Amino acid sequence: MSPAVTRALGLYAALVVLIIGVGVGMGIPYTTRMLVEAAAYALIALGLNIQWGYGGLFNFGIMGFLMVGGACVTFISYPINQKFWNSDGPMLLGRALIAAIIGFLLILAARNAHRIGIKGGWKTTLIVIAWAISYVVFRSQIDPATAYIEAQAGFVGGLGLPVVVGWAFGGLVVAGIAWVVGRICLGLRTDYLAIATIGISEIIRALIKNMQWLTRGTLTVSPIRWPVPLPEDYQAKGMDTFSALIYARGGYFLVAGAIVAAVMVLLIRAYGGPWGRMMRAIRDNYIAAGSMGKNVTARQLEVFVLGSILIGIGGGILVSFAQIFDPGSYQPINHTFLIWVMIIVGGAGNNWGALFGAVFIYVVWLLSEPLAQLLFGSISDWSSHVGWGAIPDIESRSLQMRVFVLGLVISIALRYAPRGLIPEVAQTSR
Amino acid sequence: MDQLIFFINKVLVAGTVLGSIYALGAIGVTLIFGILRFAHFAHGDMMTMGGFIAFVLAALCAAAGISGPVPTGFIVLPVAMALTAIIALGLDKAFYAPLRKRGAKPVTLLIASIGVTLMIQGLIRLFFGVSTRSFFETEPKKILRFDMSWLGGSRPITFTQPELLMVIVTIVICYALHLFLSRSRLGKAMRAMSDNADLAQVSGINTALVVRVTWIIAGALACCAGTMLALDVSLTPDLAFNIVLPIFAAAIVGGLGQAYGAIAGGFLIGFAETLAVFDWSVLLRPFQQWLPFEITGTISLVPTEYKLTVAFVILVIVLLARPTGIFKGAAT
Amino acid sequence: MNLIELENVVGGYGGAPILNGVNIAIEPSDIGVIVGPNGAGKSTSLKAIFGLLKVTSGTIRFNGTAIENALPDKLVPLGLSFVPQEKNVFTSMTCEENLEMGAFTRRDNFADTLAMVYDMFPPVKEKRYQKAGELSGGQRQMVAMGRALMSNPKLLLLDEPSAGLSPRYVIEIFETVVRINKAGVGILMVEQNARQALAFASKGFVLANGQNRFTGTGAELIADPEVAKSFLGG
Amino acid sequence: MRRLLATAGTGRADRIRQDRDGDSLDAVIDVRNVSKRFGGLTAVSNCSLKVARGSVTGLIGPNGAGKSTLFNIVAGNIVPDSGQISFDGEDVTGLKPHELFSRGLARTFQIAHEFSNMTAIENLMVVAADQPGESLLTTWFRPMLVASRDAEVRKKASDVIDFLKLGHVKNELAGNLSGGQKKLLELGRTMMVDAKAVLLDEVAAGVNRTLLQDLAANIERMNRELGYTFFVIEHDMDLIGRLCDPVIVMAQGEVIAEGSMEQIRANPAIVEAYFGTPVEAA
Repeated sequence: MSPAVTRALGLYAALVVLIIGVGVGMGIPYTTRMLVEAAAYALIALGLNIQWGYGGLFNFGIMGFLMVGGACVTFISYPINQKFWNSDGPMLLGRALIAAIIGFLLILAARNAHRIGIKGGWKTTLIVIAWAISYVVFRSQIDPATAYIEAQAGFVGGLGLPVVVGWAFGGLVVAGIAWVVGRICLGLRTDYLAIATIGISEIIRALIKNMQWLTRGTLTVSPIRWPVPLPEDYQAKGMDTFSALIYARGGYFLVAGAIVAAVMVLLIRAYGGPWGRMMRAIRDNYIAAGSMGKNVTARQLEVFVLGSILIGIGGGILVSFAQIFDPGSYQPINHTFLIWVMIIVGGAGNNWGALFGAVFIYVVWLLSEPLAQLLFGSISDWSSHVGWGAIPDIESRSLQMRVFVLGLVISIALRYAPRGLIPEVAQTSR
Repeated sequence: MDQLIFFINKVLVAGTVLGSIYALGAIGVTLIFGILRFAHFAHGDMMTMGGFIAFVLAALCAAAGISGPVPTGFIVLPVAMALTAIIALGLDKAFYAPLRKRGAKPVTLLIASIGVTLMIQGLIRLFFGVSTRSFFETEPKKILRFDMSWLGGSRPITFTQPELLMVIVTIVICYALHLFLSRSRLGKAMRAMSDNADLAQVSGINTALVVRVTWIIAGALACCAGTMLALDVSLTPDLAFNIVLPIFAAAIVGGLGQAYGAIAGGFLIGFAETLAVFDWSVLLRPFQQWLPFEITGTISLVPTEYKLTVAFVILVIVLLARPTGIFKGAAT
Repeated sequence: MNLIELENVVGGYGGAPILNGVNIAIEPSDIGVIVGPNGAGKSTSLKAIFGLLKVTSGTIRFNGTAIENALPDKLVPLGLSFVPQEKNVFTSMTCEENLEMGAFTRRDNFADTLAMVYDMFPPVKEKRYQKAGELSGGQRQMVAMGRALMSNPKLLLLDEPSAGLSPRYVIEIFETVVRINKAGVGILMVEQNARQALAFASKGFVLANGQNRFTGTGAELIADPEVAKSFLGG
Repeated sequence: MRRLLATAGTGRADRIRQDRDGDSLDAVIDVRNVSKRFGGLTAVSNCSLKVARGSVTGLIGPNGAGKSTLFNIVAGNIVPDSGQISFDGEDVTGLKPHELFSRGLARTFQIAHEFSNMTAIENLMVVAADQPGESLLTTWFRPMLVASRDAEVRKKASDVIDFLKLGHVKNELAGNLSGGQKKLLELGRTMMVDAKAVLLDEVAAGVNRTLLQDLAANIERMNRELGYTFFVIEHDMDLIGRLCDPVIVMAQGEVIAEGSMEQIRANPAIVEAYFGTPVEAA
């Protein structure tokens, strides 16, 4: 076995030992909860690994895609809100949709104005006017519709379909958004793409937070169903709370774990085969790859969309597990940069590296909270013992320790293991 | 006439203040990009750190009983700017210079700046907790009112003293920067290196010195912008993290690497944001009879909660239409 | 004593060496011209002198002191100055600012040198407050050479100064080079217009495949039929 | 799929030779009145030339004559301001490099553009045309088809490796190869597809003497045995003399002469273009 493989196995063994340690220290229910969330983050990390590791595309908008994934699973799996369907809400929304389509066609016509002889400056002004008109028309339809829905039915409610359909739908919608974003922004240089994707993520956050009629925004939506029996269902069958928690969360982990395993198999086969070879060539030298017959822009778009699908599904799994969709709880640190740390520490471009980074960093991220409290508690005791008095509000301060630790981990990783703990190994052909 | 005063208060004053904060932030970003060719994401948090340093110094002054006609925030500003500049130099030496020495690509430096962002945010929250603080806990925020009755206006033009000082400070800094870049030896060397780094080296310019000066200016201006933002709104740990986007938008719109572009970009984005969320119904009411539609409630281009997206929409339009920005900075 | 002396210098950009033992030596008052087919290592030799690439073996001595692999900001104060072939002006800065950048290493008052450069390049004086990027190819070349003269060099290195210029400007640039040399500045120049450059060269070096092929005065090399043929091989 | 060294290949080369001797010169690449300006500088002005099928056509000229610009226009990396380019009879002006590649136009680069983090054999395999394994769906749903095609591509790649005598560095990372080996690898990439024409951009640059003979021998074998058409930019006049007939000379963005190497060397105007025009009475 090559040294790289033995090193990877050693790291994974250490990870298992760490998880067992957490199990002993913090109890099984806590650990199973951690594993489920770690599996969701693993999926998200694999998605980012496809975009950055395979394709060298700088996606800083992970938070936005996560929120869309979460909103979609809420919309699909939440029970049907009869008040909405019985009101004229659907009809109003229909008209708003038609207005949007008309506006879109208007813009499309303006963009092809050069066919009827309108060129250059005139054409751009025509496009701007088309955008303005369609925006005003759409706003004239959507504002009354949303006001009516919020007044009458609170919000659109869900479709009551199975949760797994919600995850898939989330992946699909995110793929659509990623396709549009990719078409616009993929020509940009890496650091411009980073800024553009952050911007898109902020727009998505603002939209979801304020579209009360669809997502109830800051009023949050709960409870959201699980794909597997809930702890309460087991308790109903007479199981004590402790084992009910383990069974329920264990069931959820099996589903999430199965998805991660399936995705790993597909990715390893794809990245190991001709497709992976082509993507590595494009990332290595896109000019040469272009001259060797690879349609670079199409391939980069493919990679961007594929990665976004996994991120969307991961977002859905997280929201379903938490059983609450709260747009306000999404922070760039926890939902964008944390995943970047996972990839950098794990090893960009290597599926096993990304998986390892995701689980390892998530365990560290979760553990840092109790550990920090422990640390601050002892310092505070020591300082009050010495007479300086306890450190004020340890509770919130120790939480912030994690943010500092995260930054420290990135800085150290870039200095001493820039290619990650399980770096991408050149595929020496068998 | 009242409508005009309303417009001045709500758009002219607010836009100028916001524009000056974005401009000072964008200058730092564009200088770092011009010299070191990477987008410095930690710039927002350097501003927040500067704001907190000024806050601590102001608290010390208040404790020592020092006060003056001007809010203490402004008195301690020069010292705070110097301290932040030193910290900026330290950050470069600790986190960015080692990577540059090993020939790291600009993208790696960008990721390193994320690490720095998180560390600064962690430290700020560690030392100052998460609560919101204000410079004006001890001293009142003077409001200046200009009576406009001689022009028939029933309402005065109002703006706060810090806002006035902010605009003055920004003008002074921009002029000082202009003199530095156009007259001084080091300033020209910075422009030269930003224009053509290889030729600068061949001309014998000491590139290490230019890099140090860049960090000093970027750090000082970041502190100034952060303090002013804190004086204008209030001091919270993620104070500047939310305006990283508008600052980058301003730098890119102005043309990356062009200091004058950053100033123009900052004010453009500042005014665009204020105009987008401005309530036009007040202005339109007198012309109600000529208007086809009937004015009910507020009419604003963009609902206030989408204010942040305005900067981004402008950024995307500029990136697609004219990636080199107004002043022909680095292209995509 | 030689102003500059390269002794079987070997070096390159890290891959296979491009210079395979180059020997060049000129006196303080010389105009040295390096010519040869493309890819012969002409420009590489200049860059080797100015510390822009790695010299793996051999020595470079300037006024007797060894300077191989020294960095430009150490060489300019010593009295060396270099005009690259491309991108040799700060396009966003005015002509005067370009010249001032040349004097960055000088602590003394350089007003007299500035005056000297202005009367050597009248068009540059006319457009001193105009951005260098807005000038024509020939005028840009003057700004580039003026910038290099601002550090009062003893030796001026020029990389294909006539490249891309119309014939009229080529003659003008070469006349300027002679004037600069008469003002006491040693010249080491790489040129494509081999015959025209050799016509006024006191020392000529023909390189091929990173090695010396012919050496002599400019006039000797022009007269030698072998030299002209070496450009077309065979 | 054509076996690399099978007789079928040689058959093609003989048939081509008759065309050349025949009257109608069948041009694979036909450039008509192409011009390109960068800012004030005219890099290529109203340039026209033809590359005959089965020939090894050389393109020479002093620095700044516009050779590389013309080359990049033919290869699709630069779009010309005016003029027309047709490839194998089809107008391809303005097409992107990957579209030209799928029509049979391969190219090498002046500075070797190898995929440095991939092994030598992978550098070849990635180039092979119509690989079902490059589509995700086929990779996942029809693994057998992908595996068999990949095996064929690997076989062809190792044949090319042996043809270029690079067997000893087959699994070495391309980034670690020597300058000359990288050049050979780039040449090898063009052999992975049935290219109708191969553009060679300064193939001898940075290659030592002995390896150069090897390179030239390979190009000759590819032309004679496999019928490849070459369009070569080169400064090394010995290599041009040995390989190319005809040779086209460019200066100041225009074609100033065409003919065999002997005719070119005998033409005083061209020697002057290279050595520099004498100073007119100033």
